[in-house]
Amino acid sequence: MTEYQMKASLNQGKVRKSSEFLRVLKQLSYNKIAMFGLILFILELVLCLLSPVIAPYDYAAMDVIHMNETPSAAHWFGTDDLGRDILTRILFGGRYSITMSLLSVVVSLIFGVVIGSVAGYFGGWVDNVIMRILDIIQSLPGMLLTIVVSAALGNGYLNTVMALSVNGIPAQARMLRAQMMRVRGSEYVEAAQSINCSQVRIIAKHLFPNSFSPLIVQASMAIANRITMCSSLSFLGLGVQPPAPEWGAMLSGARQYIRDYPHMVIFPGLAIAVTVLALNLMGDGLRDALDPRLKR
Amino acid sequence: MLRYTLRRLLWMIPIVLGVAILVFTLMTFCPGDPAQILLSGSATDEDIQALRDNLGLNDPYLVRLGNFLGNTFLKFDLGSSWMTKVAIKDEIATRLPRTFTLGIISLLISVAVGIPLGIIAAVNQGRLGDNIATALALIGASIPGFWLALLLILLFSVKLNWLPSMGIGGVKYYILPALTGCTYGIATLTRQTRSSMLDVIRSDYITTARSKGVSELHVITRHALKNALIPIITVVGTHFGMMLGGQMITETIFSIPGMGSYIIGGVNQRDYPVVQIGSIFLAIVFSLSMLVVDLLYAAADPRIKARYSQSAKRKVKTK
Amino acid sequence: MTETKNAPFLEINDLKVEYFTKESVVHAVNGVTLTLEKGKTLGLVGETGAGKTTVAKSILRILPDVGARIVGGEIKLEGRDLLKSSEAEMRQIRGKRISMIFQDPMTALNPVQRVGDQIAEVIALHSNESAEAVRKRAEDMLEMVNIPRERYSEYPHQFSGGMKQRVVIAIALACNPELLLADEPTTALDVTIQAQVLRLIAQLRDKLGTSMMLITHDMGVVATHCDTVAVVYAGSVVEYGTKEQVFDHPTHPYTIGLFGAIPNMNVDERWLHPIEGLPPDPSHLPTGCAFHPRCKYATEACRTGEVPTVITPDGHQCRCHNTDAVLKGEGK
Amino acid sequence: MKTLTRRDFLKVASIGSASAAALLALASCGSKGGETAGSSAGTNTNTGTGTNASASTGSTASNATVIEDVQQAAAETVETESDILDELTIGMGGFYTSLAPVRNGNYQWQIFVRYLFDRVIYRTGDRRYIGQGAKEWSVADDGVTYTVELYDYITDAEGNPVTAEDVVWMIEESIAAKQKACYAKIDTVKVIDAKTFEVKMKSDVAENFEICMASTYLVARKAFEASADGFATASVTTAPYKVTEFVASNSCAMELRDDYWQKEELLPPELKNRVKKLTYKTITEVSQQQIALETGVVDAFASINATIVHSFEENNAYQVLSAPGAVGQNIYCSGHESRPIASDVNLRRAIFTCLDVDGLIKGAQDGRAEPMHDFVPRTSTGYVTKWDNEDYFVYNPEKAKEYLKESNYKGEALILSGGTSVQKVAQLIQGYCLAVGINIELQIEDQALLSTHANDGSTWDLALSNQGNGLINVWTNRFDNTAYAMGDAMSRHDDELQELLEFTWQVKNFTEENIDKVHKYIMDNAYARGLYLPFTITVQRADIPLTTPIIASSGEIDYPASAYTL
Repeated sequence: MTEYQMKASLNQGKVRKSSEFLRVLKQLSYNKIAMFGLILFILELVLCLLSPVIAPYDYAAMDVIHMNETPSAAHWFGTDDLGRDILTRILFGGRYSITMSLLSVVVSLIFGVVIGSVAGYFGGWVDNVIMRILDIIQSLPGMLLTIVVSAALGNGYLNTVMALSVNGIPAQARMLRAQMMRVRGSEYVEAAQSINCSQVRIIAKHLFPNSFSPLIVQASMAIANRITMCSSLSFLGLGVQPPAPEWGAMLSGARQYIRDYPHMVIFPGLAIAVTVLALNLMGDGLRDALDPRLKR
Repeated sequence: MLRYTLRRLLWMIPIVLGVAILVFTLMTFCPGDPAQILLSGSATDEDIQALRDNLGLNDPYLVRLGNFLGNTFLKFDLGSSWMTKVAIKDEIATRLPRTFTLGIISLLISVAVGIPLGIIAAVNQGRLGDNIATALALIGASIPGFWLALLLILLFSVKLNWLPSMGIGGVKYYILPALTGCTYGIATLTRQTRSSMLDVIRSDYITTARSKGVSELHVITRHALKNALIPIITVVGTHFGMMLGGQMITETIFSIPGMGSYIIGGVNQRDYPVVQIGSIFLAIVFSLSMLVVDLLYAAADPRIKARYSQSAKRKVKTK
Repeated sequence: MTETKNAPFLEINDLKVEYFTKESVVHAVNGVTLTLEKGKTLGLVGETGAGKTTVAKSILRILPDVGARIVGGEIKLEGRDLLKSSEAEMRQIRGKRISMIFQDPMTALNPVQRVGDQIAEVIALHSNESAEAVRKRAEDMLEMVNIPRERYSEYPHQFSGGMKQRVVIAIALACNPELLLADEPTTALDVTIQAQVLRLIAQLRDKLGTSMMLITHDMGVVATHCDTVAVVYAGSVVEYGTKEQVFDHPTHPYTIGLFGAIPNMNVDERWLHPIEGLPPDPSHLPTGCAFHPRCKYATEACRTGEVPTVITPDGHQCRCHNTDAVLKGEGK
Repeated sequence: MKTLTRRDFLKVASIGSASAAALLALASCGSKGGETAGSSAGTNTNTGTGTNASASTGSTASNATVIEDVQQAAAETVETESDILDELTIGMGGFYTSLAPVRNGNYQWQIFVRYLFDRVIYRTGDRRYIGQGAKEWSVADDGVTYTVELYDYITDAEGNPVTAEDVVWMIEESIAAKQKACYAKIDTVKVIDAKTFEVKMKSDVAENFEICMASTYLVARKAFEASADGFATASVTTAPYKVTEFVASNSCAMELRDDYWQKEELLPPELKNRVKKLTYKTITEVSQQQIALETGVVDAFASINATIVHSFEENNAYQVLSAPGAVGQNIYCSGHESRPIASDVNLRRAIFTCLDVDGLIKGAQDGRAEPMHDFVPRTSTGYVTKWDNEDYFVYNPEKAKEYLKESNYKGEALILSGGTSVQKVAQLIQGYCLAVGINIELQIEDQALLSTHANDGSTWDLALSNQGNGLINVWTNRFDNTAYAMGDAMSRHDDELQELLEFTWQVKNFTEENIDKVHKYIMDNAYARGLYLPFTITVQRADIPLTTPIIASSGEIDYPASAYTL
């Protein structure tokens, strides 16, 4: 950033109290690709939420006569091995996959923030104990931990959400702790302490807002990763059980037909890929928007 | 440096112990009675109770934990799988190399493709090269591994019949599984290289280098890349960890008898020793690779090497 | 291209440089014309963001390629226009015939490369001596800048700010360049070290006969070290002449304002006289003379049209419509 | 939002279209594969068996042969002359992490084991017990003491003799391992002399002795104790084959040995060995099973997954051989007093008669199964052949509705429990029951979770499970109310049935007439019913010159024992 660019942007950003959120949105709007991702994701979310209304068939309605049909006018995406309409199942499936990923990211965010801020703020032996526990959790390959926890908790929607979130907690906690340590040392926190704000106020008012933007970026990237992991769990027969139309379960159920009825495998895979692509585009855009240095 | 490495190795012992206890506890929570699964339904109650005593499942939790830790860490008796009666250490001796080689091969492919792609994207930022590289990276990151595996098998082994689609054997057998594993790796590495290179290219010492008359190629390779290495190594490290985990799906699809399918089989059949010992070994391999990553940090950045060797107290991980 | 005998050592004619950002175009340099004799030192003075650094970087053609473009003018080194030279030719010149010292020593050195190697690199590039000879010359340079030669293989983070700047100087002067561009070499250092570094630069300049362009916003530095002075405002030279001419007869209202802003030791004044207003936004430069919004002597003519360069009575150049009004009275 | 300048629009379009194009390209190569898969047979390049006949699309003459009746096929195999095949690679779904003989329950019935270890008695495909290690055996008049006389020249691959003392040691070893339920029924076993030993059973239940002897392997104790891992990886076999290469849970290559202890002429037809090199490869992934056949990685695939068989049927480069399997699909009603269905026979009858078995076969098994007439398949011992032409819960939705009216069913959801392998048929059953007004709620669990309450009738109303290998075995495991803490496998206490069972399963009363009484009792009370018997399907390349296939007890083809003409 040569002195010129800095001066230019200084004058340009009229000093008005635009809230952080608006600034991010404005910055995000510059990044066309991120907007493309955001729109795509919102479109998918809306389609999935409206699925009961717009879906042509009932996702569990079996039709033994029309089994394994390739895409046709009646069934745009064709039917699966029990004659159920794949398009409907993908729409309903979205509700499972996307909501489970979002929920699991929120859960790991909450746990991560709590653990991170406790470790970050109090420091000392509390910090060390927590850090060593996080080391232990993180020294197991992510997928393995999720599988064992999912097996321990059992199958089903909420259990799978918990299993998915366990994996993200150490990373979020560590991220927040690093932010807390950095922010805690900075001047304006000392300034706040000097005018004797209460500790809680300091945490809420100063530590959180500044630690929040990297967390948001990491969380948005994590959603994409969670969708893939959620599908992998169903692929291994854990997580959500049939007849629930979760994308991973559909993919794993149809993989034996890949040679003869590939349409059953292609569409769920595409659904996962498109959603994760949209989330990645959005995540990248968000990261650039939130990172002041990269402001163009 | 040696002292730091020794300290880190000593630190691994409590961590591996922690992993053992964590997995042991998780497995005890798993619903399903191993004895019943073993006898697979054709046995009466007292058969099942007899087997439970035989396996020590009826002892209280703490006793069993004590025995398990005692056997594993003191007597180094890794025991044998309940289902197959085969000694776990033999099983791991044959399976770990396969998983490890597969992990290393896809890691190397990710590095060999990901980093150059990232550099190309960073060097011509905003131009065509950048768009193509970013698009490739995004696609790689969004395709689910197992879906890609199925499509690759269809393309390469069924239609073109170039590569075997399953099993183990010479190098030919590792190509498709490695390709499946590394698409995500290439994607994350490209994006990480691009962003850290962009940060570095704008810094002052790059302008100093240019003012010395250094050619653009050398500015990138000698000055920019060496400084951008740290965040890249972090991604390579965490990616290798994910690789070990991600193998489970690849191994199931390509029927490669590696650690992944062994542990998943163990979890499904509630074969406690297999899961516990398998996890410990994976945790050890994982922690060792993390240590290698940290040592790579020191090799790449003298400032970190200085902090390792002077700091007497534990190196506080503030990744 | 033969070098004509009597051409000045360095000649910059009507240089124009622009920066492109997403929303706007920044006119960093708007027609700078300067000359520098061999062995002499030119002081470039002006506020931050006036385009001083951009001029220096344009000479070496190391402007950051994202968004920066030289849109006009020529830079002749002994008659040869650097802007028309090929990249290969420029690489021969950078570090050998022209070199540069940067403002912030903390980030000017490559943190992961040994200090000695960073000096040796420029020597090796421009000479084909053996590795030992290159190393010995690099160690000599270290000693020349008063750093013990044993510290050759240490890393930048083991050096203080002042010592790092001395390494940068060693790098710049390693190949005995004909022209040294020093971009505010002491701004980032504390006062005690500043004097030391400046004295070192001056000694080496005199010893090696290097001509120098010293960029600074510190009038004291200009007074002690420069032969000629160019005052830069909003990307163009508003006053240019020898040190004595400009210091004794400041003609352009901006230069006078600059001198007014310096506390005068022997006058008991309660308030300094800062120049009102803010420097103009380089992406929306005012028409006519860029200083007119803040100029007490501004007349209608100043607001529009070209601003002529006038020769003041004592013979130095000044770019202002009503130089005589300024010289006569204090204006409104 | 800023108006899109042309340059930005191009940039977004290029990224968007590039990513979408790539995804579609990858996907299309998948689907392109689909259309032609049906007809094209991958030209396999290895083992030089020549290119296949040109891939004719959708040839009408289906090349699937159903091996009609196992009993009938066995009778035919008089001393048919046969040539020797030099090499055969067979794919299988199951995997073996070790070759150790003392293993869990279902190991002993796998065909693979016959090529490793000979046994005291061998059970043939049609459930006859013939002597393998045993020359002959007899039962004393107390009905529980058996004396077995072995051949006196049994040796293993390393030439160690295998005597009665080795066999008794192996029986005691198996009893101690507590892994095979049948051994719990042995009271005492002792050696009499070098080639005879005596076994005393706890009770004279038919077939118990034979099942134990059929899972006792001939192993020389000296060789077993010398091996470091108990024969897990390198085993000294007593069967005609020796293991040349074993990769745990991946593949096992075997070769015919020339120093096999038994004389050729004494080998019964079911134990002939006509393949020199035999390799078994494990392929668990169903799509890979299909690809392995197409790319020639395997010459045949034993008990292939039913869903991928049809693509081979229309392709005459392959031959599809199906034989009735050993394990039938059953549905049981809970007998626990907390469940209303336990005391409501009309509800049970309604459920059993509202199920269209042919629809289930079409939906769940792609048509590759046959309806059952009892809760054991017709291939198990003790099956009364006359049941085949009797009515057995004929599909009649109207009658089902009448039963429902008579029953005191008030519309509450009945829980149908089952493992992940039966989830397809469970969903079909749910559909049929709903058609007559019975609400079913599915409780599908993975194997581990299911096993914790499979025999606890209080946790489900209906349960899907599959049962096989012998009537007596099913009676003791499912209907004997002393078997589990809460009664029989459905937590039911039916003393009248218990008395009937304990009378019939004694060797002397194990007659067709008594068995039929048990069958009638269970059918009238609608405690349980058989649905369908899936076929065990083997797909092999058409150019394997198999003339008369021999079926092993697991329903798979015993390739070495089968006859070939080159």
